[in-house]
Order: sequence, then structure tokens, then C-alpha cells
Amino acid sequence: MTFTTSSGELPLELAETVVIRFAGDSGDGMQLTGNQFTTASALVGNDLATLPDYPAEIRAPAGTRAGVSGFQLAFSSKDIHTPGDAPDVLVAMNPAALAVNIKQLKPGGLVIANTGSFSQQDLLKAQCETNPLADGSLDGFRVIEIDINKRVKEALADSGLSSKDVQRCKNFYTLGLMYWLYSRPMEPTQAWLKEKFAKRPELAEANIAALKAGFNAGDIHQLFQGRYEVKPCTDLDPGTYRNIMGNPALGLGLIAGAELAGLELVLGSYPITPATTILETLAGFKNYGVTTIQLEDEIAAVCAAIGASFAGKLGMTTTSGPGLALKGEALGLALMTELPLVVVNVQRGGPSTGLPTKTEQADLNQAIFGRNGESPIPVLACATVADAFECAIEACRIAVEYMTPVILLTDGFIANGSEPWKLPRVEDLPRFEVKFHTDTENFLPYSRDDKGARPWAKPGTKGLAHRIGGLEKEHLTGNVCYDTDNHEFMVHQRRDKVMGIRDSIATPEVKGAQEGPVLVLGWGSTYGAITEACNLLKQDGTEVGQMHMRHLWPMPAGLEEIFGRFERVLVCEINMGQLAGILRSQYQHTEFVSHGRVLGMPLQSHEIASKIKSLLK
Amino acid sequence: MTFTTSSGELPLELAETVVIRFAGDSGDGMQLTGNQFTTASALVGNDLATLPDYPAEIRAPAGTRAGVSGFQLAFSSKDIHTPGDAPDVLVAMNPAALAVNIKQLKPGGLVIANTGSFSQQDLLKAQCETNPLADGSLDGFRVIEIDINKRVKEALADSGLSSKDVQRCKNFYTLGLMYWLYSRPMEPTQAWLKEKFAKRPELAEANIAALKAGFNAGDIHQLFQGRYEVKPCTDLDPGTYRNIMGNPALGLGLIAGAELAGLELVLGSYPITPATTILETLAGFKNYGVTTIQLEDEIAAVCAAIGASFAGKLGMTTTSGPGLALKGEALGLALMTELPLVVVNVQRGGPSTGLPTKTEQADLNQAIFGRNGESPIPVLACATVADAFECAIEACRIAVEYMTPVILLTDGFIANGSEPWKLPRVEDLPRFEVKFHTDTENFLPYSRDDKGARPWAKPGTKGLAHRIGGLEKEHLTGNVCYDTDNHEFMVHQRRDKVMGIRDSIATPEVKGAQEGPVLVLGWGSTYGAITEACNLLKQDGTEVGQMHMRHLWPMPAGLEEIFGRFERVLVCEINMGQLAGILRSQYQHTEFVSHGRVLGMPLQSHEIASKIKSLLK
Amino acid sequence: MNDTLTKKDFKSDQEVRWCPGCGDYAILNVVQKACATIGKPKDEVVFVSGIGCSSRFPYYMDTYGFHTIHGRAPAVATGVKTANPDLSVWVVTGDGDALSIGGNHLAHILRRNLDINILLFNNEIYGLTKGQYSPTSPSGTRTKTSPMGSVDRPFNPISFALGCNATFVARTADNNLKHMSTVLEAAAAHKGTSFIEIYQNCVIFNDGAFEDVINKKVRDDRTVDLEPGQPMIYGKQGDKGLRADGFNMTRCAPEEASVWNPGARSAAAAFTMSTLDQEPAMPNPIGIFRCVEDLVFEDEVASQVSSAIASKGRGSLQDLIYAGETWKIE
Amino acid sequence: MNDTLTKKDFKSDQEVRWCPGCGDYAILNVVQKACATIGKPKDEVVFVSGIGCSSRFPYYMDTYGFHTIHGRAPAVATGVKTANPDLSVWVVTGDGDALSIGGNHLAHILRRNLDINILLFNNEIYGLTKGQYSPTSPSGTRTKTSPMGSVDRPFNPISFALGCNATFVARTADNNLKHMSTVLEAAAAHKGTSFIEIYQNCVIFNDGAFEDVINKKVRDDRTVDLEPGQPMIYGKQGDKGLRADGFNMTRCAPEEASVWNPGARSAAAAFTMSTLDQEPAMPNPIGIFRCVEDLVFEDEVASQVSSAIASKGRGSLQDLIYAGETWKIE
Ligand SMILES: Cc1ncc(C[n+]2csc(CCOP(=O)(O)OP(=O)(O)O)c2C)c(N)n1
Ligand SMILES: Cc1ncc(C[n+]2csc(CCOP(=O)(O)OP(=O)(O)O)c2C)c(N)n1
Ligand code: SF4
Ligand code: SF4
Ligand SMILES: [Mg+2]
Ligand SMILES: [Mg+2]
Repeated sequence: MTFTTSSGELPLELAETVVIRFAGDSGDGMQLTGNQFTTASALVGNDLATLPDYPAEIRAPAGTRAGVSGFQLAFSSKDIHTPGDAPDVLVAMNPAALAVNIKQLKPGGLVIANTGSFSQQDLLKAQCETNPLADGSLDGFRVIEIDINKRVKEALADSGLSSKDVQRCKNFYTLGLMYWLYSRPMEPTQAWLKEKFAKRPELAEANIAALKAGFNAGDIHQLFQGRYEVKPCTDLDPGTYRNIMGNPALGLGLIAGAELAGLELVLGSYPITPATTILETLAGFKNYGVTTIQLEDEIAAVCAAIGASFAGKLGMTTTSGPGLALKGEALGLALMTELPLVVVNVQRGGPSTGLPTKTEQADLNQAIFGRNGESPIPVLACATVADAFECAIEACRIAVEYMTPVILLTDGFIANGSEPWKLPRVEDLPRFEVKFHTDTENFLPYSRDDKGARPWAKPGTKGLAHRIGGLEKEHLTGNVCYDTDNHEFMVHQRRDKVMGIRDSIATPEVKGAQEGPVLVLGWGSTYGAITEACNLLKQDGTEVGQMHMRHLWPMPAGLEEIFGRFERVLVCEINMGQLAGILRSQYQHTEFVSHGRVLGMPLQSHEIASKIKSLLK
Repeated sequence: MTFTTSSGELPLELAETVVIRFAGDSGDGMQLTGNQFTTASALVGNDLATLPDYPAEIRAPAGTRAGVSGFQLAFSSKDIHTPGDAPDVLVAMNPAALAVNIKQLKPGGLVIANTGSFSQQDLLKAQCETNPLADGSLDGFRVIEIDINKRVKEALADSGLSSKDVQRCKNFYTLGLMYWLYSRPMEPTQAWLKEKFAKRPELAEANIAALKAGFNAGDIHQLFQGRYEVKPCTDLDPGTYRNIMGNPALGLGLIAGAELAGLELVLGSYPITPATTILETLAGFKNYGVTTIQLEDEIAAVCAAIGASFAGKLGMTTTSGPGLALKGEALGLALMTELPLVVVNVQRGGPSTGLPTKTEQADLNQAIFGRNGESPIPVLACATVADAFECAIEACRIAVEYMTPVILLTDGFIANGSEPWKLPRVEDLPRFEVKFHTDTENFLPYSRDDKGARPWAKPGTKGLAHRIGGLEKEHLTGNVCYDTDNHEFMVHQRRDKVMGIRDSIATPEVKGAQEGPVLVLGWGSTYGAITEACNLLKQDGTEVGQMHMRHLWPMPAGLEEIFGRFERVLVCEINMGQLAGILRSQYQHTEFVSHGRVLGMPLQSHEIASKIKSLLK
Repeated sequence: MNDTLTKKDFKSDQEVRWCPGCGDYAILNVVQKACATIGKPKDEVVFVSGIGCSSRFPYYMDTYGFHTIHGRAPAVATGVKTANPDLSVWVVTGDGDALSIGGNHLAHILRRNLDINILLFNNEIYGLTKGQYSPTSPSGTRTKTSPMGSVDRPFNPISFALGCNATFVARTADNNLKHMSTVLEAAAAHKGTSFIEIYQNCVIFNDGAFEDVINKKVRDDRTVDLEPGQPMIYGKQGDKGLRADGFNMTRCAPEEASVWNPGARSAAAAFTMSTLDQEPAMPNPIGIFRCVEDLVFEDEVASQVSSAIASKGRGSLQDLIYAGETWKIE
Repeated sequence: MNDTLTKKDFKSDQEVRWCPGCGDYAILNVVQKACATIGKPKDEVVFVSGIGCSSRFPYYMDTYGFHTIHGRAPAVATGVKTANPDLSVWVVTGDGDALSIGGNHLAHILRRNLDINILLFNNEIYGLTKGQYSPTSPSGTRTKTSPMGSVDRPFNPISFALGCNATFVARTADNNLKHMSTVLEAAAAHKGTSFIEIYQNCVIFNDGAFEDVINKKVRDDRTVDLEPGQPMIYGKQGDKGLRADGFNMTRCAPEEASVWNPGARSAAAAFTMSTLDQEPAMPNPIGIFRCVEDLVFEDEVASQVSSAIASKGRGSLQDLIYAGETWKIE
């Protein structure tokens, strides 16, 4: 990986971790810019984490605050776990982008502003009464002003493109500049552009030219005090890596899970932000025997998945909060008929339609409790992008080994965030091959194996014709049964089966202090922020215990003992204390302190750190 | 109230409480028989409680166990609270009815068996290998055999009716016999028959003749050792009474609630057992300005109710567990738009379709937690048939005073059970007249009053046009707002508003011991069984504390203090410990012991009593 | 074809629990017989239903069966059939189950055209919940939820199905066993979703709802059987005919009757027939309204999977994980 | 009639957030203008919508508005209108909102025939979720969820509405402002549910979906406007006609064209027109397919309430509670 630069004379500083936020109009291609920078950084060998942030509208009017789309990424030569609490650099393509994002910038941080879009009219659209570049509101930041519009126009003067098309290349000019500033290679982006615009090579050319122009704009480079290098991260485990976003990783995990069960996968789904990209991912893997059905709604989606499982494939469904609410009744059917089913819920800001493109963890209660009757369903949550792959496999394992629906929780942050994924060796993946029931001797559809699972006899199997349904089932025969004792017995059987899953899962590890005043506990996407917070404290010389829960229902064995070693447990989650509430009802002798924020964003490590500190006083 | 009898020579014993179960085919009219006996007993002035128990099928094949329909009632000269743990008398119209019900009969209890339906074929249909009347299986019971089929035939020999129609009068013959046995007046039933068969007087005549024949069958009467009198109950408070079932009582409460709010009521509903009769009740009260809409499903039903509330009426919806599961998403909309809405959920056996005609209390978790996002909704539950009326009013009060959806839980036992209802004086009912917002000055749809409620400005009001919806709202203006701080602020506002309801509700009273080793706690329909259990213990000289919760979310203030006065709290519920779990998460310093049964039946008082005793050891 | 199968082979060991006299019994009988005739081994047959009296049907068939939740049978069946296209899949549903809560799933299965047979038992009432008016009850129906008469205009299930572009649409009645057999066999032979409305009598809550049309005494005059390729002639004496005349349908002499063609590409003619029952002077059509071939959902889905495998090769776990731009850290 | 109202009166203070070039802008404009023309005071007008780009519509109208949840707008609107029949109620929905998740509620509001106007913005795509195929996308549509082409057969919204026995059914397009105005005003004048499909261009995810039919250059030849009481003539030169011929529709000379009657009791003719777009040689009908009077739900509901009050007297709390057989304990 080599690259040339025209500004070699500027000092090249080493940086450990840099956090950049690109922000512009929804039509400015900020997500694309961010993703390219991410890929380039991954290939450099940095550790990284990303946080896209876009509006619920597709393309709100250009220049308005409502239309601002952002992409934050942290890249580092160290092992990092979050996209950063606050950016070091803000690239603002227009005043709206500046206005919306400036409050998050680190004190003293760098603003790169595209003055080409700071006309009076632009300011008006952004509802800026005065020009922030001139009114002193950026005091305390370093500001570099560049008329990117003009620069691109100049750079592509000979391209023959319309001026609209030329202006569309702005983001690659900006990307080039940032590549220069952080010493990134341009080749992968060039290759990508060539592939993407294979049918319109003139656009590929123009974008590449813009990219290079930014990279080589020596006069602009002079405005900077220097450029930076972020060395490859050497903390990462050896292995093969690939950069991936959470939803695709989860999708691959679902495919792998089905394969490891020896089954084909049928996904029944209905698009909903931020879950849709899992469906989109799987739709691209038909050559893995994957079937995706886009149904008319969430209820049909889960019902089709249940039907597929009945027919002997591994039925799955993917959704987000409001969709999970709709699936409640059908989940009851799946658990009553004891069919395997994997339900992925990508949480977003609620209640109701809420904040569809923002992240939150407030569907935990719904996942565990949101159905009529006594209806235990195992629930797990993935902690990181990479973990999404593993959890998807784990969900498949539980579903087929225990003949049960399983809910896997993830959230908007994991869904759209990306990080380098250390690829597992295929031979290390767990295998849990399904054996369909075929023995016609004394077939009892509601008999149970040692895990409490009933036999799975699929239609088409000779001699095993039988009927299932949502009415209470008679023990063993599975016939409809209104007997009161049988009902209580079956309620217990279903509960015991699900609670028994705890025998197949490990007690989570405690990192850091193994006892003491505080155990910091999290679940799902708060993992990174909590880890960073603990690291911050460690740098200050304080070590607390840290534990992260993957299995939320049933809870793993051994927690009581662990909790007993700490004075109190701090539960950090992006909600108002849902896990804390459930833990309190399960472990009455522990004091749980809740740190719950609902800002539509990942938790901030420094906030967690100061919360911990306050408990240590 | 006078009556004559031909068997005056038999001793007339005084009885305090008698529990009878009528059981026969679904087509035998057992519910009707039970209801007539109930009315007659109510008019005698007894206290009473009933427990109908019928299959999920409309009319399963005659003579089969699946087709057995039962009706249990307790009537008493004392204040009673349950239909009895076990019947004293079982009236079995056929072998299936006997087989299904005999295990509940009290040791030494009386069986009245209709031998006319105990032929070999009848036994076969009932899957009885031998005749229970002959094989000794009824040892330990008193058995009186009567060929009711033949008796009716004889009694109606001259009626001119077809033999099929004659046999349809069997139940009135039986009823007449039981009226004789328990000294009930026949007049009300005669009057009822005349009204019911106004268009077919020959049927009224025949049934009355059958009734009288049973009442006057002196030779049969000789088989009994005596007859009984159950004196009017003098423990009841003075006042005007009426016998009523839970669902109609609740329906009347909804009408009253709307009236007390000064609003008209719009009920959007979809039939589902055991909630349907509320819809049916309200459909009969159009002259109270009541509008009922039977919609295409539960989602449409709740949505229509929300639309009605938006338009300025009081929207309501009634359903049972699976239906509530379907309404989850729309409830989120109601809470986000902060519109009043009353949701009645009549719980039945679950999960899934479960046991539609049996009772259970397993939707508490769903009611409190079953929605996406942070979505607090107040939840209350009625304890008795009479309380259903009051709770319906209370639900309306909370809905309009706090501009919020409210869930009122009841269950199949209350729904179909009946008891004497002491009628409230209209002037004693609470009034909470709604004042719609009309002031056009500075109208802010999401401003709040001192209760945290937003203004209700209904379409049609001049100058107040505004828009609401399920996306996060900006504080005050109610505009769509993706701002992170506003989101957290609004999540807190919604939570605080609902938690603030606690300021408007009283701390529940503790009956019996005010401190000590055990507080027995219940909610919903377990009230009667718990009360009887405490009474049983009191007779034994043991007094424990008893408390019943009407408001389940938010929980009333003052519980911590009460719980603190007891060593432990025994929570009795018809589920696997749902309230116990929630209490544990709220009151960490109290020890909660769960007594949860899921038999599809009310809890049994003696079982609760022995559970309490076991805690006292 | 398995010619040793008999009706008895399709009888399950479960006690049938409908009310004595319910039309469901007759339908069960005919379906069991038809299954034997169709000859698909019973282990390859699946009955899927929703909730309602009618939806208890699968328990009584000695095939695979799934008694699902209210209104969702078409969605579950979509999953079953897509997962295993070799199965013979039948949906049994009621007018409430199919057209009230389940209307959307019904509409979508019809447009997707999976090779599934749907039997809608129309008794114009909610039976299992004890007699409330349903979406097919005529306006003015008095029930406990409509004591002053229902105010909803009813659906016509045949029009509804045609509006969804269903490829096979038919109607029959529980008291016409031979006709029902013929229709069922045609439905089974059709590749694509077959939708069959069956007039079914609920003796308890809506006794005689269809008497004026299908009672054996009047049915020859009050119904016209739409037989593919046959002129539309009806009447006890075969003395009446129907003829298409511009946008209208008129009565005519038998010789002048139009020949019924359920195979026209446009569903317009079938739709015209479906609205005939609004005209008091016209007979009520039964038989086969529409029967056309079109894309079959599960076949297309399967063929995309196989052509993806053919063109890209069957994916392995190794390919799946080690794809895209990767790098090594050593 | 309030003749002082102007389009501006119906503009809310909210920033419109559709993509530049989206067809929704044109529709918003025409609706605002139509509302002024219709003249109902804006405080008595309610717009109800579901979820989708199109469903943001109510925010931009200075009337009462309710942006509900996905697919449920017809149900919410049913509650609004039944609760207060004096309001003018409009539903705005998309092809996904109305025909995918919301298909059942749409079907039922159409059969119930509330006096509500439904505007279905059909862009043959899910816009807000970034471009997946919808129930109106033609088979074979390639999107991220159908990379090898969709395999579902699409709904025809007009056929669907007619299958539900809708009383007013029309179609117009976002690029034909005058036509849209006419149709909207006819819809508003109709007493009963008015269903209007509007071809709407999604510039981002499905640009030009209807170009071959409604582009100003071709539309005269590719569409025929169904005008009540007018012969079905089309073509730039008015040189083409359509004639009903038995069950079929044929092209003919303008003089021979049938006169269009949207008021026939049977929806059969309208249905025939709705399937015309399947024939490549035929024009695509726009305009008014059906317009008939029938029972209006909320009126019937209200009249039952008032006749109950008239016959039994307005009930009081005292009557309510102290009813049935009561007894006293002293
Ligand atoms: C989610 C849900 N809502 C409501 C019900 C109650 N329910 C059961 S069957 C039924 C209607 C049945 O009518 P139909 O489909 O016509 O069947 P029939 O009994 O007439 O054969 C209803 C409303 C239910 N079981 N589940
Ligand atoms: C319950 C639920 N499921 C899914 C979604 C996601 N969703 C939002 S809009 C939409 C489809 C919109 O398509 P359409 O109605 O055609 O509107 P358009 O954006 O094209 O105008 C979907 C699937 C949601 N908001 N809620
Ligand atoms: S209630 Fe009606 S439909 Fe149901 S089983 Fe009885 S007769 Fe048949
Ligand atoms: S995505 Fe399409 S439909 Fe949505 S606003 Fe943009 S152009 Fe309009
Ligand atoms: Mg029915
Ligand atoms: Mg659309």
C-alpha cells in the first residue's frame, strides 16, 4: 500500500485515535463518503467503529437542518470499541450540517467547512440568522474554510459533465482531502468507483479526478498545520479480517446458523427501518439455499416463517419494535406449537413510530413479556457487530435444540455501524445438526427429549401425519385438551424447557476487578461504551468489574454468586432501566443502580465513567 | 314470595351455604338452568356467586365429555365471596357430565343422576367402560337416581309437543326438583318463561309444566332425607340490589364512565371469548348515546377507538389476551398522541389460543410491558363483579384526566360469574367532566396541565387545527422532532405523567392483621378466594393481613410502608407469579412468596389457606 | 395416483365436535372423499386453518394439519408451501376468519397465486363466538352485536377474490355433494391458488341463510352452474339461459345462452357473474367463475434459488464468511 | 361554501420534507387548491394517514391531521368519522400502506362506505424504507429485496376497490393537475367512500414508473378518460373509441364509442375497464370508474342511536343502574 502526495513538506504527526464526522445534505453522499473512509482505514489496518446518523426522511429539502445526514467514524492504532463520544473533526458541507453537529464537536476540534454552500440563501435554509463562520460562534474550534463547490468545478472543468453532475463529485473531493490529511490510500476507492460506475465510466473518471484533486490540493493543505498518520492497530488478534456492518453480519450469521443446523433457511419479513438490510442481505444469498419472502405485513411474515418451520425448514423473521408488537400473537402460536423460529428485532427509538432511524434498547420488556398468557421465549442480544454473527448462530442453535421461538435483539447502532470482524474458522463453529423424527413407532408429537424438546416430524414424512395448533395441547399426544391439570402441567413444561436452556449456556465472564464496590453490567450495543469507560477508569488507576449479558432470558446460572461479590451493580442501557428492573425481580439481594439514557444515540463512555466514579465515592 | 309444595312432611333443614353444580350436554340448557336458579336465589335474598364452565365448542356431540357444560353456584345466608371450592351437590344429566365433574364433588356430596341418559350407548359416548352408577366409583357419595327423561315424558304426555321438544324441557323438570329441594320460589322462572316464549306459548306452558312436575314429584322427594332452606343473607349492607354478571356490570360502568366525563362513548371492538358480551351489552344501550362499531379485527377496533377519541368522544375497545397482543402497536400510538382510551382485557387461559373459555390472570405482564419502546400505560384490575362497574368508571377517569390509554384487566371468571350487586347512588359517583380546549390564544398541543395532561382540542374547533402522530413530538408544539434531548425529555414526561396518577389514587386498605408474619396480597378475581381463605383462618383463630390491589401500574403510594410491617407477602394469582415478579422489582426489601396456579379455574380458598398456614409455621 | 386410497384413510381418530346438523359435516365428508380421489398420499397433504368452527377442520383429517390463529392461515400456508412445494396444501377458513380479520392475507395469497386450495365456509355468521354478524352477513342482519340490524354492506367473496386477481374462483354449497366434489377436483387440478366459497349452514346461529337459493326444491331455478365450455342454461327444465349483452347480463332462451368461459385473461366476465346475485330476477351463479394459468409463486421462488445456485455455485460457509475485501493481521 | 378560502389557507407552517422532484408536491398543491374550492372550513377538515413518504401529507395541511401507524389510517378514520359525521375526512396513503399492511382496513372501509375520501399515492414502491417492491410493482421488479426480480403478481388497486364494492372509484396522475382537480372535486361531492388512485412518481427509487402511460407526450393516446355520461373517446385527435361487446371491450371509431356510465348498480362494467391495462393495445383508463349511491355507514349508525333515543328515551344514569330485577335489603 503506497501513495504519493504533493505536500510532503508538511509534518506528519502520529495520532492514536481520530474521530471524524462527515455531515451534509441527504443527497450529498455522506454515508458513501463515510463508508469509503472506513474501508480505506480498515485496509490500512486500523481498528475502527462507525456511527451513521441519518434522518427519517429520504431526502428532505436541500440545505435544511431536517435534511442533514451524518457519518461518524473512529479509527485507531489501538483496540477501540466505540465510534467516539465526540468527534475531533467535523466536515460540514453546508450551514445546516454545521449547525446540527457543532454541539458534539470536541472543544478545540477541527471544523472543515465548505464555504461554497454558505451563501445567504444557504444560511436562510439552515435557519441561521448569522453566518456561524463569521459570528464568533465557532470560537474555541479550529476552522478551515474551503470553497469545495468551486474547487470541484475547477478540477472537473474539462470533464464534459453537466454542472449538476460535477457538483455531485463534491464528496469525493472532500474524501480526497481527508485521505491526504490522514494518509489513507486512494486505490481501494478508485477501484470501487470503477466497479460502481462500470456502465458510466465518465462518472467514475470524474469522481476519481475529484478524489485526486482533493488529495493533491497543495495550497489547501497549507492551511493545515500538518497531516497525520494513524498506524495499523497491533492490538488486534492475528487472523483474517473484514470490515462489516451489523445487519449484514447478522444476516451471515443466520445463514451460517441454518447451515450448521443442516437446514435451509426461510426468512419471512416485511421492510422496516433499521431491520430492512437484513432482509436485503439474505435476498442476495439465494445460492446458499436461502429463501426470502417479503410479505404483506409483520404478522404474515412471522406466520410464513412458522409455516416454513412446520414444513421442516428453519423459519426466521426480522423486524423492529413496532413490528415485534404486531408479531406477539403469532409468537404465542410458535411457542404453543413448539416449533423452532428465529425472530430478530432491531431496536429503534420508541414508543410508537418514535425515532425510526435512531438507536435505543427499549424493546427488552416487550421481547420478554409482550404476549398473552404464560409465554416464555428465550431472548438474547448481540453486543457488537462481530457478535451479531455469533448470536445469530446461537439463536439458531437454541431454536432447533429446544424447539422454540427465540428473540434476538440488536439495535440501530449495531445494525448500521461497522467494525473489523475477525473471521472465524469454519471448523470452529458449533454444529447442531437437526434430526427430524421419522420413527413411526408410537409417535407422540408432544413427547419430550432430555432437553424438553418435542420431536420435529415434518409433513411429507410417511406415517407421521399429525395435527398441531394454538389450543392447549395434551401432554404426549398433542391433542386438543381442556383438562385443567394438563394445562398447568403444560404451562410448567414450557417454562421448564425454556429455563433449562440455562444448562447450555456459560456464565458470563467478569472482566477487570473480580469483586469490589461496583460491577458494571450491560447488554447489547452498550458493550463498547462500557468497555471504553472501564478503560478510562483503568487509566486513572481504578479497576471495576465489567460483565456483559448475551442471554437475557433465561439468565445464565451463576449470576447470583457473581453479584454477591460486588457491593452494587451498575446497569447501563439505552432505556429507562428495563434490564435493571428485571434483574431486581430475579436477584432480590443485589442492589442494582440504573444508568439509562434515551437520547437515540449510543451511550457515551465518559458519562458512564463518571457515573461509575460517583458510585465509588 | 310464597310457594306450595306437596312434600311438606319431609324435614326442612336450615343450611348456611350450599354449592350446586349443574352439568349436562351443551344442548341441555345447563347455563340457563343455572341462571334461573341464581335469579331465584337472588330474589330470596341470598348472597351468591356463580361459576359457569362451558367448552370451547358450541355444541360438541351429544353425550361426549367434550360437550359437557357446567354451571356452579353458591348461595348462602352469609356474606360469601366465591362460588365454592367444591360443590355439595352435582346434578349430572348424563354419564359424561358425571365423569367430568365428579372429581370436584365434596366427599360425601350428593349426586343427582339422570338415569334416563345412562344407557349402554350413553356410557360409550362418555367413554365410560363401566356404569359409574353401578361400578362402585361413587362410593363415598350420596347418589339419587332419577329417570328424568321418562319423568318429563310422563309429565308432558298431553302437551302435544314432539318428543324432541318434550325432552328439551328436561332441564326445567330438574330445576323444579332443585327448587323444591332448596325451597326456592318458582314464580320468577314462570314469568321469565312466559316472556321468553311469548311467541310460542305452548313451549312456555310445557316448560312450566315440567318445572312444576319436578317441584311436585312427591315420590322422588321421598328419596331425599329432607329439604333445605337457605335464609336470606342478613350480612349484606342495606340497599337496593340486583343480580348481575361481570361483563354486563363492566359494560354499564363504561357507559357511566363516559357519562360522568360528560362524553359520548364509542366502542370499537371485535368479538372474542370471553369479552364479546361487553360489546353485546353496549350494543343494547344506543339510547344512552352509545356507539358500538364491530370492526374487522382487533387492530381496527383499537384504531377506530383512537380515531373517535381524537374526534372528541371517549374511545374504548374490549378484547381478550390474543386480541390485546394485536393491539400493542396501536396502544403505542395512543400513548404517543396522548389521547384518552379505555382498553378492557378479559383474560382467558393462554398462551396462544389456549383455553378460550377458561379463566386465567396471565396477561398482566403483557398489559404493563407489551409494547415497543418506553411506553408506560396505567393498568388496573377489577376484583369482583360489582367492582367491575367501579373500575370501568375509574378507567374512564384516568383516561380523560391524564389524556392516556388505560388498560382495565378482568377475567373469564368475573366476566361470566354473577353476584348480587349493591347499586350505587348516582349522586355518589365521581364526576370528572371534560373541558375541551377552545382557547385559540397560543395553542400548544403538547403543553401540559398540572397533571401532565395535554390539552384536548377536537376537530371542528375553530382556530385549533393541529396535527398529531406517532413520531416523537416536540415539547409544547407537538411538531415532529428528532432532537435527542427533546426525545429524552418527552420519554420522561410521559413516564412522569403516568407515575403521577399515583397522586390520585388511595393506598389500598389492609384488612385483618395490620402487621405480622404474613400479608396476603391479590389482584383481580382472586379477591373472593383470598377473602374466604382469610375467613377460614380466622375461624381457626389466626388472623393475617389481607390487601387487594386495584391499581397495578402505577402502583399506589404507601405500599413500601405497608410491606414493611409484615415479614413476608404472599401473592396469590392465577398465573406463574407475574405480579410477584413486578413487586420484587419495585420493592426490593420485601420478601414476596408467590402462590400461582394455572388451572383455568378460580383459585381455591382452602388451598390458599393452607399456603398461608405453611408460611406461619 | 394411488388408487387404493379411500375416504376412510383421511379420517382422523379425533371426535368431530361440530353441532349436530352443522353443514361442516357434509363438507368434511366430501373433502375426505375428494382427497381419496385426488390420490395424493395423505402424508404429503397439509390442512391449514385459522380460528372458527370451520377452522377445526384439520383435526378431523388424517393428514398433517395446522390449526393456527385467527385469520392467518393463508400466511402460514404460504410459508408451508414455499418451504416445500411438493406438499398438497389446503386452507380451511370461515367468512369471519377469511374476510374479517384475515382479509389481507387472503387477498395477498390470491395475488401471489401459490398452488394452494382455499375452502371458505361461508355461513354468514361468526359461529364459534356465538353468532355475531360477519362481513358476509346481509345489511340489516340482527344479532347480539347488531340488535337494530347490521349497517355494514357485505362483501361478496367471489367479487373480492376476483378483485385480487385470483386465478381459480368457484362457489358450491354444503347440500350439493356432487357439485362440491366436481369443484374440489377442478380446484385440486388447477395449478395456482384455488378459491372456493362454500355456502354452509350454521344450524345454531344462522339456520337457513341460503335456503332461498340452494334448497333442493328451488336451486335449479335459483342458481346457474358455471360449467367451463357449457352454455349458461338453468331452470328445472333447462328452460332458461343467460347472455352477455354489452356490459349487462340478460336472461334469454336456452338456445341463445352464452357459452361460459372461465379461462378469459381478463376477470371481467367472471366479475360480472359475481354481481348477478344483486339482481332479484337473476339466478345465483355457482360453479367455476374463473380458471386461468399464471405465474405460481413458490415455483418462481424455487427457480430463483436454483438458478442462483446454477450460476454462482452452491455457497459454502467458507465462501460466506471469507468474502469481500479481507486482510490479515499476523 | 366559503368563497374566501384560498389554497394558502390550507398550507401549514411545517417545512415540506419530500425529495426534490417527488410527485407528492404536485398532489399537495392540487389538494390544497381543491380544499379551497370545496370550501369546507379548514377546522372541520381532518387528514388521516398511515406511514410512508406519502403519509407525511397531513403535516403539510393546515387542517386537523393524524399521522397514524402503518396501514391503519382507514380504521382510525372510521373512528373519526363515526364519532363526528360532520367532519370532512380524508385519508392519504401509499401503495404499501394501503395495499400491503393496510389492505384489510382499506377493503373494509370501502365496503362500509363511510363518507371519506381516500387518496392512494401509487408509486409502485416503498419509498420511505428506501425502495423495496410493493404490492403494485409489476412482476419482475428488481429491488434490493428482489435482486432477481419480484415474483409476486401485483394488485390492480382499481380492481381491488371494485372487488370490495366501493361506491366511488377513480384514477388520476400527479402530472395532470387539471384532471386531478376534477376527480378530487367529484370525490368530495360523492356521499360515501371515494377511492382515488393517483399515479405518483418517486424520483429516487422508481423514477418514471408511469412514463409510458402518463407522460404528456403519450398520455392522450395511452389513456382514456372515463367521464360520466361521455362516450369513451381518446387519442390526440380524439380519433379512437372504446365499445363494450359482450364480455369484451373493443376499439372502435369514435362515433361508435359506448357512453361511459359510472353509475350502474353492478360494478361489472367498471371492473372490465379496470382490467383493460392488461391488454397492450388498449389505453389505460383514468377518471371515474364508478360512482353510485348506497348506505353510508356513519349515517346508519347515527340514525340507530337517534331512533333508539326516540323510542326509548335518552337513558339516564339512574335508569342504567336501577334496571332489571332489583330487590332491597333494609
Ligand atoms: C385474535 C382473535 N380474535 C378473535 C377471536 C375470536 N374468534 C374466534 S372464531 C371467530 C369468528 C369465527 O367466524 P368464522 O370465521 O365465520 O367461523 P365459523 O365459526 O362461522 O365457522 C372469532 C371472532 C380469536 N380467536 N382470535
Ligand atoms: C408496523 C410497521 N411496519 C413497517 C414499517 C416500515 N415502513 C414504513 S413506510 C413503509 C412502506 C411505505 O410504502 P408506501 O405506503 O408505498 O409509501 P411511500 O413511501 O412509497 O409513499 C414501510 C414498510 C412501519 N413504519 N411500521
Ligand atoms: S355454531 Fe354453527 S357453524 Fe359452528 S359448529 Fe355449530 S352449527 Fe356449525
Ligand atoms: S423517496 Fe420517492 S416517494 Fe419518497 S419523498 Fe422521495 S421521491 Fe417522494
Ligand atoms: Mg362463519
Ligand atoms: Mg409507495
